[in-house]
Amino acid sequence: MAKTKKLINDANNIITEMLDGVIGAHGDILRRLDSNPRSIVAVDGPRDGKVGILIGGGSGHEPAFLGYVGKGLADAAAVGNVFASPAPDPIIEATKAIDGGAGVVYLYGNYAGDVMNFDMAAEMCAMEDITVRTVLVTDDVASAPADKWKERRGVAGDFFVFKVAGAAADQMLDLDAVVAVAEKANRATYTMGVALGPCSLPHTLKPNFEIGEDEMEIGMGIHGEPGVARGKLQSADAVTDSLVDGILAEAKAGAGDEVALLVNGLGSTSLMELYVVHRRVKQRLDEAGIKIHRSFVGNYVTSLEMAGMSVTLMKLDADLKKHLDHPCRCAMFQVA
Amino acid sequence: MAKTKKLINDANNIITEMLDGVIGAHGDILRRLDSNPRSIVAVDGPRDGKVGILIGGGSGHEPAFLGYVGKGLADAAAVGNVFASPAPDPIIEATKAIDGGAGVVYLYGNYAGDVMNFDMAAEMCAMEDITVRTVLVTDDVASAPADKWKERRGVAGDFFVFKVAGAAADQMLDLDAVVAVAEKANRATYTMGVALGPCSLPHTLKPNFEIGEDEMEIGMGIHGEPGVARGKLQSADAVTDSLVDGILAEAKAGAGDEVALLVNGLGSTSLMELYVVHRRVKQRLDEAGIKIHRSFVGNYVTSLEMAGMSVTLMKLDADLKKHLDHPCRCAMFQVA
Amino acid sequence: MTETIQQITPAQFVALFNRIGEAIEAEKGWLSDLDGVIGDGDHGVTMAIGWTAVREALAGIGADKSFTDICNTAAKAFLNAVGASAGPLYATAFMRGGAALKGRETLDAATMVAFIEAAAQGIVDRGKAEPGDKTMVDAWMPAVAAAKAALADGKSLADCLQAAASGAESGMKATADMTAKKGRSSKLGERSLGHMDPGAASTFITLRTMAQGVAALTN
Amino acid sequence: MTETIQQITPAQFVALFNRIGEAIEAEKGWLSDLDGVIGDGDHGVTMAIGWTAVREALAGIGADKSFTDICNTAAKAFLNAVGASAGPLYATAFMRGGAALKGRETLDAATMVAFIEAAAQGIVDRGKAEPGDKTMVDAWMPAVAAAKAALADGKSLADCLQAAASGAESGMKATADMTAKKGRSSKLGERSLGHMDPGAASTFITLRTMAQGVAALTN
Ligand SMILES: Nc1ncnc2c1ncn2[C@@H]1O[C@H](COP(=O)(O)OP(=O)(O)O)[C@@H](O)[C@H]1O
Ligand SMILES: Nc1ncnc2c1ncn2[C@@H]1O[C@H](COP(=O)(O)OP(=O)(O)O)[C@@H](O)[C@H]1O
Ligand SMILES: [Mg+2]
Ligand SMILES: [Mg+2]
Ligand SMILES: [Mg+2]
Ligand SMILES: [Mg+2]
Repeated sequence: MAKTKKLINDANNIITEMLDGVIGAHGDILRRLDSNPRSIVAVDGPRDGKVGILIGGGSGHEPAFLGYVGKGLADAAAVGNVFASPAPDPIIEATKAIDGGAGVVYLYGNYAGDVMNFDMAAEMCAMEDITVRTVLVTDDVASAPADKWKERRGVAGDFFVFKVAGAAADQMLDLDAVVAVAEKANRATYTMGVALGPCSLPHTLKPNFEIGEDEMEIGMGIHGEPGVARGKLQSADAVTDSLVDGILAEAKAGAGDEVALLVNGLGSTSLMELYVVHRRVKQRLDEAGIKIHRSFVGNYVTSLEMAGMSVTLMKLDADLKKHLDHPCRCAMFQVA
Repeated sequence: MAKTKKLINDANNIITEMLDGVIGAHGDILRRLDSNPRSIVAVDGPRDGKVGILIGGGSGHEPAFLGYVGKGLADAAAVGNVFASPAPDPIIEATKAIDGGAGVVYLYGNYAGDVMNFDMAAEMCAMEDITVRTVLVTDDVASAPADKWKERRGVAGDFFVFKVAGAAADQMLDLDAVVAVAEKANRATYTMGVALGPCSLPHTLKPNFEIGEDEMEIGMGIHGEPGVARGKLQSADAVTDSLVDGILAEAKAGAGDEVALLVNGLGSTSLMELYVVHRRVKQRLDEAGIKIHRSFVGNYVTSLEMAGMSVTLMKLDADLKKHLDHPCRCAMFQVA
Repeated sequence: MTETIQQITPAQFVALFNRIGEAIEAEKGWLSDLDGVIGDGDHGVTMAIGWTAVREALAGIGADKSFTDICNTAAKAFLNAVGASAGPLYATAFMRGGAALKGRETLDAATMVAFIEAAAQGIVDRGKAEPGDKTMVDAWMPAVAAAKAALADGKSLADCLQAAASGAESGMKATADMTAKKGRSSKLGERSLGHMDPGAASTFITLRTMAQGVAALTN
Repeated sequence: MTETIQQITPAQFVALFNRIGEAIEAEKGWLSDLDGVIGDGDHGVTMAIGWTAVREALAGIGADKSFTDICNTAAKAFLNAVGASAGPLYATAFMRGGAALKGRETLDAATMVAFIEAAAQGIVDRGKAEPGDKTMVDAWMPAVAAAKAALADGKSLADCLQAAASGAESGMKATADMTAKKGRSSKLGERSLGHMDPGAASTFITLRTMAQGVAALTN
């Protein structure tokens, strides 16, 4: 099979070159630590007395994670190789850089590799008297049954949990309060996705999974991890309905509830398609009497050039709503 | 050959459904005219005495064009079928809706179809005593030689021209001044692109051009129109160098000049790759002593899920810089 | 022996339009493929959308409507449904053709040729393309010339239309040897050589279908 | 007849690490393919990046360094280069294995088995996976058991390593019959059946290469 085409130089340098590009383009918002080039810190944001927000994970999900670093959202991101958790070092250095004496919260999607690396970093930081607390994002409904929600993967819901926690910290809530808000946001956030086509890693240049020319896979993870069911591709409305059904069954949202909605593209699915999906989600929510407080449509948490999308709902209360609406200024996302 | 996969319902309804989605998601920023459902108008923006800014073109380039409608940027977009100019009707209705008595400027990329439809609309509006002026965007260096620049296509440079003209109008400049700024922006804007893979139209579900598994095409248009040269895919740096060479040869930018830079994704090229390209463009500009005033990296003017990207430079003077930095609030783009 | 008719009524004219719509629908894949090579791949899609709109609009048209009304209805429906390049070009062709039929109650060979000539002139006026630019003009011009020659030779309505169709066909084929100078493919320059222009192809289908439609009508 | 050696020096230990690096490089495609089926497709990439870093770090290591130093250098280099799941797991294995070699000047059959056992325990402690969870633990555990049995039978250094490699191989193969419970593929449930775990496969390559490396060393 022919290799996939990518605009890269040496795959071994791709993370460094990407970060050169990011810092070169967004030096007003982001800087790279001298102590570790994989630690990306907000120019404006970290400050004395503020709880630090550290996010991170493997690369290839851009704009996640470093695109969400900036005033009002995360203070730093630790950057891993493609689809691989960052090592403890960049996490540790970033933690030190953003610690304002009020503790640091680690927020990331629940993957074995990330948990091991972030936990190792947290242990090291504890030895240097920095209080670190961790909130794992576990929004992927398809990845484990409801009674085992703690085993679920973190996918596009990362974005909501980061946004809310970042706002809480920016408003100078203390460590316990920020952790509580992040946990509440995570428990209120439900995602279901569908994949239509694979991506390829820069090192291998071959599709990371196989899928029939007329197939889709419901519940596939954002690294191409297999999902819950494979079937023939259906209409946008039928696909959206299965995702919404899966989410609503869990979210127990009903008439009078308010939600935030994210229709997230995995990489190569056009905005045109994402809006067609948004239209159907809104029809369904309208029917159920659920109000959309705010909608986000686009590529928020991607898988390189994977084809597909996910739908995420976050059930809102006044508190979550306030934090969601709080202004932020990041390189790849802004709320004014 | 198997059909390509898309999340759609009936291809005949796709524009309507996309617009349902857009209005459903961004009703705080955009509204659809009762008089023509293909006329999308800013909720906030059009006002008495302000020059109206009307943009538009075929669909499939999202976030262009309707994503750039909002306070501080365009007042309305007329929406065509996929890769097809809007008909005169939605242009006419949008013109009427945004006319504040100070005239309306039509801004769009230079394509035969768009010119015919917008000109027909302009004639009709003139009969209703609305003064309409037109500025065609002609930034695609690869599409005609320098002495025939008026024949060039408009591609990603649309974004810069719209942004600058929208800001000028928002600052209440008069019609002549807005047109002059838009023309200046267009003449200062140069784009070169490369395509790596095709997209498919929702109606045909087959690739709109063929390209070898190891090939790229320099200068290909944003509808898959053939470019100037086809060759083997090269490294990101080599590709970027040919684009930058082509641009700098024309832009005559040198030491001390300031530019705005857009590294634009066509649809399925990852942000990771776009930042690798940005890194190389910046190296080249640094070497040439050219300062980047502001960088934009991402999917600004797309071709559905086409693979590839373009580099756009706008040579800045104080005036263009001011307009570029002017705040705007659109559904898919913001400057705070 | 039955003979093909020498003049057609507005109702038969509407039937001809419907027949063109069917032919375009059947050939839309070919038209998009042609456009995919030298343009943006949508000409078949665009034409099919436009002709569906025309057929829908004409389905509701009153039996009392004139040729001009029919043409204007078709023009409006086509234009609003498609935009694109094809929209203004074909819509202008319909309108100008319709204007040339003003006051007529039936359409004979001479008026049919006048109709085609006016339609072609509309396309030239709208698009400002010159012969040899590799556009639909290169199918319309030889169609008009051939139709006029046939009329001068005293040919029947059906034969005049057949002449127009043959003229369009050779014009269409000749576009393969032209370098594009207007429209999307004009940026292609030399690389457009060897490929037929999609608009010339849809012109040929339109005229061929009219010829076939009239040929099938017998007194 | 030459005999394989019964104990190795720190320099020979470094050479073994280099050899593992080469083997991983050669098998990275296979490892990524395995991971593509039930995980995210990067295990070969990750292992290759990690082992390149290990080889680079060990290239500069002083001749006076101990087994423990070597292991710690490898651990640090591997961990920082890769992160991922493999990083903490293998890095912890190296560190724990290295700690078990503290104070030793040569490495014989008994200490090699102790090294492997400590490394395996490090992986269990770090990842908290249980046997049968379909992870690399399912290769390490039988490797340790087989190596210990070989040692109890009075086998040579090379044979003990060969026993470990064989144990890892059967463990790796057995993962195909397991339902994943830890790591990325755990979300797969039943659908992971029939596919070997990539981490178990890299474990097998590591131990096999060590066995081959020692077998190739003669007095
Ligand atoms: N200026 C023009 N004059 C005449 N015909 C033109 C002109 N520009 C384009 N065309 C015709 O339009 C055809 C393309 O139509 P279509 O694909 O529907 O529109 P678009 O180019 O907007 O995608 C071309 O093949 C050509 O025949
Ligand atoms: N908790 C764990 N304990 C032991 N091994 C694990 C654990 N989690 C994952 N693994 C191993 O890691 C391997 C995957 O490694 P790798 O692909 O490099 O990392 P990632 O899963 O982060 O992409 C799995 O095949 C499995 O053997
Ligand atoms: Mg991974
Ligand atoms: Mg078109
Ligand atoms: Mg076309
Ligand atoms: Mg993996």
